[in-house]
Amino acid sequence: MAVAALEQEILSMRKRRQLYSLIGLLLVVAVLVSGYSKSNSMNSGGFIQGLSKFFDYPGEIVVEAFEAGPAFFSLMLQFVPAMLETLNIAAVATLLGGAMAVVLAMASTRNVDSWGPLIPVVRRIMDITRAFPELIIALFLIFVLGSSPVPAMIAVAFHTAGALGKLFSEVNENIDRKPIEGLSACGASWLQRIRFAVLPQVAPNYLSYFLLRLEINVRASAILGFVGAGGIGQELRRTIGWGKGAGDETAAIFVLLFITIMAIDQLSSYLRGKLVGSGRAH
Amino acid sequence: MTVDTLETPVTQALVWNQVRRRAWLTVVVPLAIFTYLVYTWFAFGVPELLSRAQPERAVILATDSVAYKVHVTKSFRDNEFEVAIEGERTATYDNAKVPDWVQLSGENGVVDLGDGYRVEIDGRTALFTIPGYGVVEGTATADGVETVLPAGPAPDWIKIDPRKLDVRPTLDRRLQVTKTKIEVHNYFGGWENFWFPFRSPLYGMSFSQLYALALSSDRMDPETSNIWFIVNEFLENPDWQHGKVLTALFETIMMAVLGTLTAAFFGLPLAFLAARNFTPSKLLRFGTRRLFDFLRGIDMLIWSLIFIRAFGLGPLTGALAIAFTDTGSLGKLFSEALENIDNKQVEGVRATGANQIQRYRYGVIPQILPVFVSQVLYYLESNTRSATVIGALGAGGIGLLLVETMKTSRDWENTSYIIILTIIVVILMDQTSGWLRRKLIEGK
Amino acid sequence: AEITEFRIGLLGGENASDRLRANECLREKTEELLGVPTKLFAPADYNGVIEGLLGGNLDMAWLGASGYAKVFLTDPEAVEPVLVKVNNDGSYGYYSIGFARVDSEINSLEDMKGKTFGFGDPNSTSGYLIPSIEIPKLGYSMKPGEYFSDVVFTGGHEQTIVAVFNGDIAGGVTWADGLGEWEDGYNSGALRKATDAGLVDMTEIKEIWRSPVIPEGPVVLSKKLPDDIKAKMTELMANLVKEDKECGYGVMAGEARGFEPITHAAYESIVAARKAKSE
Amino acid sequence: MSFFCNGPVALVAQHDEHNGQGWRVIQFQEVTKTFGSRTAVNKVSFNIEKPQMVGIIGRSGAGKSTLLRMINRLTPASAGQILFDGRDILSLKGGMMRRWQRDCAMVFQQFNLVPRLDVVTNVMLGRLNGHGTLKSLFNIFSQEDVNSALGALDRLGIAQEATKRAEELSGGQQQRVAIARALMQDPHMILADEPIASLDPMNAKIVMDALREIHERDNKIVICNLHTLDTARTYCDRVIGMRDGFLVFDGAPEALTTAVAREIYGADESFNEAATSTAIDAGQSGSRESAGAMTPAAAAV
Amino acid sequence: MSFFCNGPVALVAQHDEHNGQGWRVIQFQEVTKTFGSRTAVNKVSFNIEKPQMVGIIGRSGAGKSTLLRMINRLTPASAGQILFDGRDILSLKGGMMRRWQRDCAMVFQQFNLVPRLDVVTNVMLGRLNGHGTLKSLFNIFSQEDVNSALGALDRLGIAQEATKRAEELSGGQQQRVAIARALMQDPHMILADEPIASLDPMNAKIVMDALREIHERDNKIVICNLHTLDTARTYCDRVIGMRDGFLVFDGAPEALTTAVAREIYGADESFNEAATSTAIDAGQSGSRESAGAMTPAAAAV
Ligand SMILES: Nc1ncnc2c1ncn2[C@@H]1O[C@H](COP(=O)(O)OP(=O)(O)OP(=O)(O)O)[C@@H](O)[C@H]1O
Ligand SMILES: Nc1ncnc2c1ncn2[C@@H]1O[C@H](COP(=O)(O)OP(=O)(O)OP(=O)(O)O)[C@@H](O)[C@H]1O
Ligand SMILES: [Mg+2]
Ligand SMILES: [Mg+2]
Ligand SMILES: O=P([O-])([O-])[O-]
Repeated sequence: MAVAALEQEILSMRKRRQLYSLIGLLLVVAVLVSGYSKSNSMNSGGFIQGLSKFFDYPGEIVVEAFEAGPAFFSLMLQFVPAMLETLNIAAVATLLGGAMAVVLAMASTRNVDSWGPLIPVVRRIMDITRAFPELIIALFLIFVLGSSPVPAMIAVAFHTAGALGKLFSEVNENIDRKPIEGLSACGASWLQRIRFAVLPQVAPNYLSYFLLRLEINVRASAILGFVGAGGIGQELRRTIGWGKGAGDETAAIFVLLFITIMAIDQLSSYLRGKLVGSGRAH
Repeated sequence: MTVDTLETPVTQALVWNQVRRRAWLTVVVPLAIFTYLVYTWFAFGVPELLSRAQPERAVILATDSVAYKVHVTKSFRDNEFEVAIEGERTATYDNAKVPDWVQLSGENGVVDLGDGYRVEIDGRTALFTIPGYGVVEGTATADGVETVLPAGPAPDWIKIDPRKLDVRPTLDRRLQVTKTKIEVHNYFGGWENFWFPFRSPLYGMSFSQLYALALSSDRMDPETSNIWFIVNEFLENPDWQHGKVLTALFETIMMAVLGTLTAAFFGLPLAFLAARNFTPSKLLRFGTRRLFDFLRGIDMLIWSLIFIRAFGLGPLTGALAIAFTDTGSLGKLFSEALENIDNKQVEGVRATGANQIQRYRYGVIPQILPVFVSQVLYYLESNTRSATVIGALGAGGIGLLLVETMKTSRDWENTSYIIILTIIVVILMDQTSGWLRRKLIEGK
Repeated sequence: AEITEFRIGLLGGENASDRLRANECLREKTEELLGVPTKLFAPADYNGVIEGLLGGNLDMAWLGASGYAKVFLTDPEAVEPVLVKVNNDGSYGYYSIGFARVDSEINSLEDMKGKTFGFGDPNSTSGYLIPSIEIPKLGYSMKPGEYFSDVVFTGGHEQTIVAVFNGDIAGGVTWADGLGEWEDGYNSGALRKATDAGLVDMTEIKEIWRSPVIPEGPVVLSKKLPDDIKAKMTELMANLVKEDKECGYGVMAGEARGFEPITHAAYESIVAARKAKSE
Repeated sequence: MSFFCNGPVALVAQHDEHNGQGWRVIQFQEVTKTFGSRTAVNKVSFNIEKPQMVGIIGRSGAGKSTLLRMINRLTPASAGQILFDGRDILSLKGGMMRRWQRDCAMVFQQFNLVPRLDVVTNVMLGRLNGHGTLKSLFNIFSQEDVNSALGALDRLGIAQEATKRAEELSGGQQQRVAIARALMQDPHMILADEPIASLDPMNAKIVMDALREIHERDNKIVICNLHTLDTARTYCDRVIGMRDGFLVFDGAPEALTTAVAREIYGADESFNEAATSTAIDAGQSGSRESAGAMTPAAAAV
Repeated sequence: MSFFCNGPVALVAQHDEHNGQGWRVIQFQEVTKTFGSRTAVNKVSFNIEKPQMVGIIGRSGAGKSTLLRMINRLTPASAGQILFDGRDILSLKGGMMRRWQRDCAMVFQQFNLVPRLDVVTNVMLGRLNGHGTLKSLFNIFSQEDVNSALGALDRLGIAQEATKRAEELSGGQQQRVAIARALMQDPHMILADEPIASLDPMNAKIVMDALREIHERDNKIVICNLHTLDTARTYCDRVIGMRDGFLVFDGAPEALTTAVAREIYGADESFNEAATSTAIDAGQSGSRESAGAMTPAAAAV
């Protein structure tokens, strides 16, 4: 029997694998150690010295917020319109980007019978749209369209299309083809198969990615405010920039932003639970 | 056809209602979304924005990013001519060696813009010959500009103002006259001076020449070998600053790699604390989850702004900001993955009499490893992008370079250069992480 | 006390790599003088340098007046002002300039009623602090919706200029030395830079307001530095133009007579103004 | 063994159109399917001339599924023809092909329902082929569709489950939903690919009874891949045996002796149906003394 | 029916230690498991006094899996005792309990392998109990472990697949890997929870043969949940029937008549094993004329 030979093969394979794992581990450690020491020396401050000052700035904000007392809540209220604007930017961008992403995903997955020649083309398109940081597009559009929420929205939507498109197509990759076959066998057309065999399967995952993206996009939209796209980010830039004296406002914005993200997060897991959870009877 | 059982009987009407309600929902949800979009269309003032949009800026920007212009300037302050690429001090031609489409003789000069377009500068007067239209004459006076046009209505590519004359008959030819100077712009395609600075001895050499030079033992600079000399000249190019750009790019990648790895390193153990099936204590779980929310909820950028006070400026700040935020994101993802593991495998290992740690090692880790690796790699790619953003607004790196070239609108080709590099790096990171993912998860 | 390195912060507003290049000579001189490694840091906005100084992560910087006030107000023990830039004509000041589009038929603040007004960076003296104090003195409230329909921050001098030029906002403020011709964007300042970059056409905008003269910001040193280092650096900076004209041009972003000593007293009024704003 | 042919069986004379009862003939002519170098179905020819219930048996990989999938056009054939009513259904394209798919309903081993949709919608999906795309995209079905779907479900005894999600049902119920969907298509024939392989004995019986009932009442062809011989024997009018892609047996269920079965399954003498799931003779497993499968004896506690 | 008891069966006199051949007795004493208000296993008592191959049958939900899982301590019992060698294994804790788990290897319906690990590692996992934590953390196994794992795989005829990932194997192969893992534990007994329910007939036979062979050669107890009666009849020395948590039958396979089976499965007269997968009497399905399951007849092509 060739078992003896097999044994040798297995032993050497295991050794090799252990060696690879060791090398991989050492590599990661090396990257971490050298990277941190390099960036520590490139920074104007150091990590060790910095730790003692870690709470200086947060402390400053907290103290001011505390001193503001009950007025803090009215400060928060005062920023609600800006927060809503940011939310709107994020929501519209996610909706538009998400819709694009669905189209892109359906056109680029073999598993849902996308048209073959189109697949690599659409995939490259997604790679490129995904690679563009929102900031670049936003700055460019602000240059052309002027300061307003719209450039931020387009920028975020553009990026979202690529990012979600990729995730969606990965979801498509993993669906059960049986229902598709079932519908093919009934003589359903491609669109009908997508609608009834693919969408119901992917909807919970799509929705959960969508909501996850919404959360990311709220933050992205807030940040684009820093470069002139309006919303809460613009306010935040002002208050952070002003520093002492505006710490209570900064804190109010942080809290508002945090609450919003939390709310979206909770909503997202609630909706996901509702969509995926109830189907788990067996 | 009602079938009677103890449960509420399913009747035709009931089913029909349910089907109709579902159909109604499928119609109403898209409609609601559409209505919302229409609302925001007006709330954001899109129509007004579109009316104010300046598409020509996009055109300028697009052409400028693939073209460069040479300024021929006559300044009346010192009555001197200056020929410079993009009007930059570092790329000024020696007045004895100006390009052959410029002829200078003391006070006067002739600029041949090709296809019959010509500008003659005579003292304080510029004569612009435009084929098919005639000659536009602009004279700088003590308090403005005097313009003489051919008869007939002025075309819209001529802007006449008592203080300034601006003539741009084609996109790539332009004359401006003010009381202080006469300036002619001649546009050319490509990225001028990309490889070597204007004054470098290597300027204008072809690749084969460079190759030969690199191998030759005649040293351009007695101090270093030719190879190094060439590399150095390239990196030190003052217009394109390749060296600075590459360093910045490296900083950005370093931020992303360090931040992501650190986040993964802390996120994984914390995830166990947040997973229902691993941590029975509700309080601990709740605490860990809220910690994740907190870390994630405050954006990376804000973390980096907060960290500047403690750690100063530089990539460390960026890396820590990424690490903080993504400990939250990855921790949350991992804990979800942990909650979704297939218990069969754990049970199989458990039934052999394995202890807790062994069960984790063989029943749990192999299951979440793919999620772990793929999420970490995914975040690595996404953080490369984020690092440009937080860099732009705080931590440095390629993002800072980008925003500053963009903000000062100095040269769109520099901006495009940085954008292209950034995108190439992000795509490379994306492909590498995809490759690694496939290799680590499917391969072996 | 000994130091192991010396860190210089460069204020935002210009291309980072240009700033680094222009200050490279200063870095070399410092390294030579102090005998320790010297690094330059060029963050994106005013706040980066300010935070660096506050955290003790920068040793020297050249601040704007309002920026200095912020550092002082946050932590009076962080830095001390030592020098100020003096122009060729002996003055050390510049102006905040309000401007609007020619075709908007706005000729003064009087015509801005019900229109949008734009500031630049909140830490800018000319782009925010001074106009936000001086303009209300003339009777035009700076509260959004009271006199102006809205008051926004564009983020920086360039953005203000572009926003006004594009018509996104009706008017805004930026800085200039007020010398030379309007058509050139004056001799120096943000308008000049924007003109040189081809961002705006000065003939399409016009000046509608000008502030009283604003003092140049100080060169500051961290108070934690040993006295001998402070003395050495002050001397180096003070003699920069004399000893190396080219380097001085780069560090001071143009021609100037040089740096001259100054103390905190010169900025009392700005500090007070900023403090009043914070309340 | 004379009744085995290792190549294609001889072609039966072709009938021209319908037979007496308005029935159409379906003819397989050297139908072949190759996957790369592997021939899954090898020149299979046979006819079905009256509404029979046909069972196809054969070991795993024999080509049973592939054959059925070729009929429904889920898998393209490599060579050969399948004539229905004289028309080659393998050359149909686009809408015509989908029309044909509607006409030969398929029932799968894994049911292939859409698990997250409710039962009645799943059944109504059988009508998609007749619907406009836009209408179906918005999930709009007519009341008539709902009624016939409920009718089909009722016929299979699961109308009560109509509003549940398909995934909430047991395997047997799901398979009945799949059959209801097939009925909804109002097909000429029903193809069932191991319809009971994932079911427990009780449910398997219910499902097979349902298929038989449809065959008998509606007079439809039912072609059924089976992996248990006795099921084929019990329910089918005709059994086709496949081995390595070839049709190796075609005859009445009575002709399916143990020896024949061994031949079809390519098993040697030690192969014992009884040991697993079929029932021909008393099982003698390895060294065991007596399994007594056939001889009920008194049980003692 | 005298041989049915709807409560616990009477306790058999307890043997003190090993029996003649050094064999140890295993005793179930009123073993009970409740999930909330549902009693999955209800006061089950029986003894195994010699290395038997025991089959447990009963319909879905009867409590078969729960019983097995209690033995292996995967599910904690609610009441009762299981004595092995006189020691109550239900009260073992920590290392002792894990030691016991190693001694009674478990084989699952879904194999419960670690799909992403290679086959040989999966098998070696059976040795985890003997290993130091640190060593196993770094996936370090000795050459001897590799050797015995290969031996076990070879015995089950799948040594060739040793380097593949478990997920790449077919169901039957995976189940054999699971059995090899069980062998690797060198257990006193093997518990198999529907080991062939996800397998096709051929693979099912291979797996059952392997279990039988282990039982016979190594003289180990094998307790096997089964859902097909004839498998139990063919392979087991003793069959235990469960219904609704109660032990309702315990006897030789010969005692398992159709009537008994009906009683265990709670099925009425219309329940017909032959139609699906077992083999007691000739199946008469609904309206069909004759299935001829028991009467092999000449086949015609
Ligand atoms: N898509 C495919 N690609 C490659 N080979 C295939 C494919 N589908 C089937 N085959 C091969 O064709 C042969 C016949 O497969 P088929 O599924 O028709 O067998 P079967 O009789 O239905 O077996 P089972 O009982 O396992 O379902 C097998 O050898 C199989 O490996
Ligand atoms: N973890 C659990 N929680 C609650 N109820 C359970 C649990 N596990 C089993 N049960 C219930 O206990 C009863 C017995 O289940 P068990 O799995 O032992 O049955 P079984 O005979 O193995 O059935 P099957 O053939 O379906 O595997 C069932 O009613 C089941 O619903
Ligand atoms: Mg098949
Ligand atoms: Mg079970
Ligand atoms: O502080 P400023 O230099 O922007 O006036």
